Amino acid sequence: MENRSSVTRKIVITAVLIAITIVLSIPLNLGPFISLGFIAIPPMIAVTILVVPTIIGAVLEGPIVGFIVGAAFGLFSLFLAAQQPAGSANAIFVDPIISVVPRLFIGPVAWLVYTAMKSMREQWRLVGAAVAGTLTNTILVIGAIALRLGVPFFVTLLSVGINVVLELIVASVIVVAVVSALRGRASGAGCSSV
Amino acid sequence: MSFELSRNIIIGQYIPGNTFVHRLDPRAKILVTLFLLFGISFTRSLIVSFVYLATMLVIVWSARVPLGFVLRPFVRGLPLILFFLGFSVLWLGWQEPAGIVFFQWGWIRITSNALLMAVLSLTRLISLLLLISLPTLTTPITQLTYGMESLLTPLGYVGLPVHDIAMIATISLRFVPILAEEMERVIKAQASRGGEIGALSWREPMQIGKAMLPLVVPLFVNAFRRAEEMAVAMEARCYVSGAGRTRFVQLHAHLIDYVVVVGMLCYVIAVWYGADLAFNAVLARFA
Amino acid sequence: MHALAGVNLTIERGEYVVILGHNGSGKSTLAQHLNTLLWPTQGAVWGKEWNTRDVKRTLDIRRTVGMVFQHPDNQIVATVVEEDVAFGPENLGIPREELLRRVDWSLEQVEMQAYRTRAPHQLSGGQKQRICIAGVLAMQPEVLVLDESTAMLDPQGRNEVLAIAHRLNREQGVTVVAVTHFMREAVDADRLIVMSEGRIVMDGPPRAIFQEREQLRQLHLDVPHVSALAAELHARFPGFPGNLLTVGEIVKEVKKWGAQYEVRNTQHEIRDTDFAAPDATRNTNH
Amino acid sequence: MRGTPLEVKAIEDISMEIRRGEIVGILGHTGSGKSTAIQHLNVLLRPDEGTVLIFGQNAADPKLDVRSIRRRVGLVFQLPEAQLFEQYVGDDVAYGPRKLNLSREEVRARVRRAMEAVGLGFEAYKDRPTFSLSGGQMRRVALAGVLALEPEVLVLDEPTAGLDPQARRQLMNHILELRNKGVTLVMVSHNMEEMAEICDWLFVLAKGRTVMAGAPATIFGQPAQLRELGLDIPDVTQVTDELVAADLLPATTSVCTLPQAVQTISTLLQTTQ
Repeated sequence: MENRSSVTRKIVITAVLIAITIVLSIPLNLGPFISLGFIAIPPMIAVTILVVPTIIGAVLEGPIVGFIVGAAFGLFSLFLAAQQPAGSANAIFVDPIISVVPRLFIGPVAWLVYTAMKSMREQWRLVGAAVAGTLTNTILVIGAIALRLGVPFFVTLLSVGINVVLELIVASVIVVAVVSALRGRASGAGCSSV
Repeated sequence: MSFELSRNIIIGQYIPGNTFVHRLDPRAKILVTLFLLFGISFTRSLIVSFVYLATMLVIVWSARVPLGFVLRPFVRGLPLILFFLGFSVLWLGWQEPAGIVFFQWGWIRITSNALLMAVLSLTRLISLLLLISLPTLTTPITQLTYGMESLLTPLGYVGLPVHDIAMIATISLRFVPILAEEMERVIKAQASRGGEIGALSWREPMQIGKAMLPLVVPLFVNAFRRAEEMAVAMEARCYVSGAGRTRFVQLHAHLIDYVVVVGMLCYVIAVWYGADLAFNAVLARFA
Repeated sequence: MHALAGVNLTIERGEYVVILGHNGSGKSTLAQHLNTLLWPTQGAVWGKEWNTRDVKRTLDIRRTVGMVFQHPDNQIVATVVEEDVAFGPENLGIPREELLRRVDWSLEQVEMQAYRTRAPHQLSGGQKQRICIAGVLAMQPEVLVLDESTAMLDPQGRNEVLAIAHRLNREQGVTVVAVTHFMREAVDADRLIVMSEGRIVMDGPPRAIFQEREQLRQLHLDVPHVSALAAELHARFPGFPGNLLTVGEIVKEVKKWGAQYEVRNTQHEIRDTDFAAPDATRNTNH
Repeated sequence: MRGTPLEVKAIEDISMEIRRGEIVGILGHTGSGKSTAIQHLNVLLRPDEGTVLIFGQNAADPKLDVRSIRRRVGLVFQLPEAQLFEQYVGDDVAYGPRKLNLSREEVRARVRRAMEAVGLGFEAYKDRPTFSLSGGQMRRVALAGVLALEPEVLVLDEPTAGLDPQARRQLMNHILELRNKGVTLVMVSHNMEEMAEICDWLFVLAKGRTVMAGAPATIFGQPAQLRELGLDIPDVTQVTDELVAADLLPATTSVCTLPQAVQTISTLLQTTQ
């Protein structure tokens, strides 16, 4: 009975993931939620999940969708850096080498890891993709800052600090929950904890 | 805590105006932006980067965009930028003690080369900031997407799905206000169920993921449901990816647009090769 | 499990058909077969002389049978009203001059010319749904399928959309197939089809079908209040016709009775005895 | 938004009083300020001007314990199924109670009561994956999620929108049962016939103002005014309205439900025979 071109679907899903990326960075200023996708709790916690739509795109729809969403994410953070009120943006990101180029790799890397872990349990594959995608973003952005501003790699890494670990955890939790919800089935316990 | 989110989300921050820059064809703006982006990003000459900064200031002035407004994000980001650049100066000075040494204390060494690098980075950042904010300040975002589609058209002949990319851009812009409203509703609904989203403490960092789930999961689930429906609706309206579509919107380039594009291309090339030469010539004459 | 089984249906040119049924009754599945969004596993669907299985004819069928869905927000593609109306004909490769003409014409048909440069998210639900209809009209279809297009609208929006559908049916000769679960929308239709569990269980003019109250009740469907009122009155006064559909018909019939028996003379009596004054005080029952 | 040119005054002058144990209906077409008004009832919004008193407490008071108010006044948004997020039905319903620091047993008991109140068997549904349910079932889960807070007042925005008649009736029955348990109900709906049938008191809003208030009989006794406000008048009211206009019925006639209409017109027809 099905008669649906998968290309149209892919186009719309890509568009929606880009829209989510944008919505996640609309300034909210509700307590620690600087925006829905960026939590900052003084003195030292700052966690962003803007990579999540890119990772989910790559996992569900493949590397090309992941690449496009990542590219749009990069372009958006490029423009956001020059705009105000820019919630989570940072003026350093007006340099496309820092803001756009690293983001192109998130989707493909996440997809590669997800595909490579084929034999493992679905949940671990998702965690793997989330970790790989998030790390790709962090490492490449820090690398680009080193390249463009001459800041040594470890200094930036130190300034990002514990947040890298937090971001990995948060991204994994959200990717697993969202993908299971989208597939209409639950992952994990198999029953509620009530 | 109360919730008053912006209902009219505006992407890009177009300031209507009627200057020469505003009136330019979006394609011309995109091309010029790309030329300048290339020039500013890849120069390693301090002189050239100053020339570009001056160029950008002239363009911003001619677009009647208040400079203070454009520079505000930079001012806010300045502490971090200075922090980074400070480190980079120390690092360079320690690594390669070239140039004149201005100051030395133990291993801390500030050299002229390192300082020049820092100044170059700073100028480049300011120029890029001005450059990146200009198109969105002087052009409605939809015009930019039409411009992008039109410019990419030639790449369609080598297999790039130009129409699909344009479609993605349009639909994502269409979805932003819808999803923003949905986000607002979800936040309020969870608040009425006792979820207080302001109640996170830095002592429990592991709670962050859990606190985000009630807000983020519905956003994705609803967005995907909408996506599935829109895909069906598009096919019902005869959308076939890659098929020959006509376009309702048409852009009209004028002579002036061509002149600007060609002129700026020549300018970038000239600056690239000429600025240092000219500077040295002037220097030689005064020396 | 089959979503549809044993459905045999011919829709004539120029008809206004309402398909009624519960969620899961197969009514939307049936509608989506009409323009090849779905294909039958057995049997065939024909649009004009085209079998919907014939892939070469897919676009011909889809431009002939235009569909409007439930959520307007999920069908409007462009960020400007007029560009969205142009989306269908753009896909068909219509030359630009013709495109402009069609956009003007379609917006005029749904009375939305004044909003042509607006962004869709600034419009009301009813207005958005009218834009969706305009988007379909711009492909110049012969059939308009409204797949629960009024379900999410407020009464005002619903009336706007229905008025346009009826006008297109009447003035432009567009065949309308409206899928809905609002019984009231069936009142003005030429033909009413009731579906249950993937089958057509009733098919005929609304007046006849609303008579079958017992069968409708078994299907858990509501009879519109006007029809129910007529039937109730018919049960008490056998002379009162039980097959009335509209407010106007009932009023006319009651007036006829009134005129017959010179009601004016007895009016005083009615006022004093039979009508309790509305209970205007609060909390009397708690 | 405040102080910007985009600022819109959604509410001009609304005054209403909701009494314990009543079913209160709020009518008005889209943009009349209904949804904004009900968000004041559990302090999701606070008034810039005027006063909102909730259980006698002033909503503008910055020291107000907002969470306790939200616990006592449950607000169910339009299409609430769009707000589910947990993988299992039981966990989603338990989200609210868990925020209240209750014991495990108490959470469990509340989840059970809430699910059963909307006709979802606790054992049968608690371990179902949330996103595999049908739309109607998901709506009931969402309603249970608010009921699990055991609110004294339940505010519902278009609870039956988009449902088919059968599901609509089922859900309405579950909601009306709550009233017997002493819950005060505030309902926003476009369905005039439904509102006329179940409500004790109605408020009609237009352009951010309360323009009418009264028992359903009073409100539907003024069909001309309702029509002017662009509201959908029940068909049976239209019938009697036209009969009043034709001098067949007295001007004080007020009909808004089917049984009332049958009664009134039967009497009329009887007297003519």
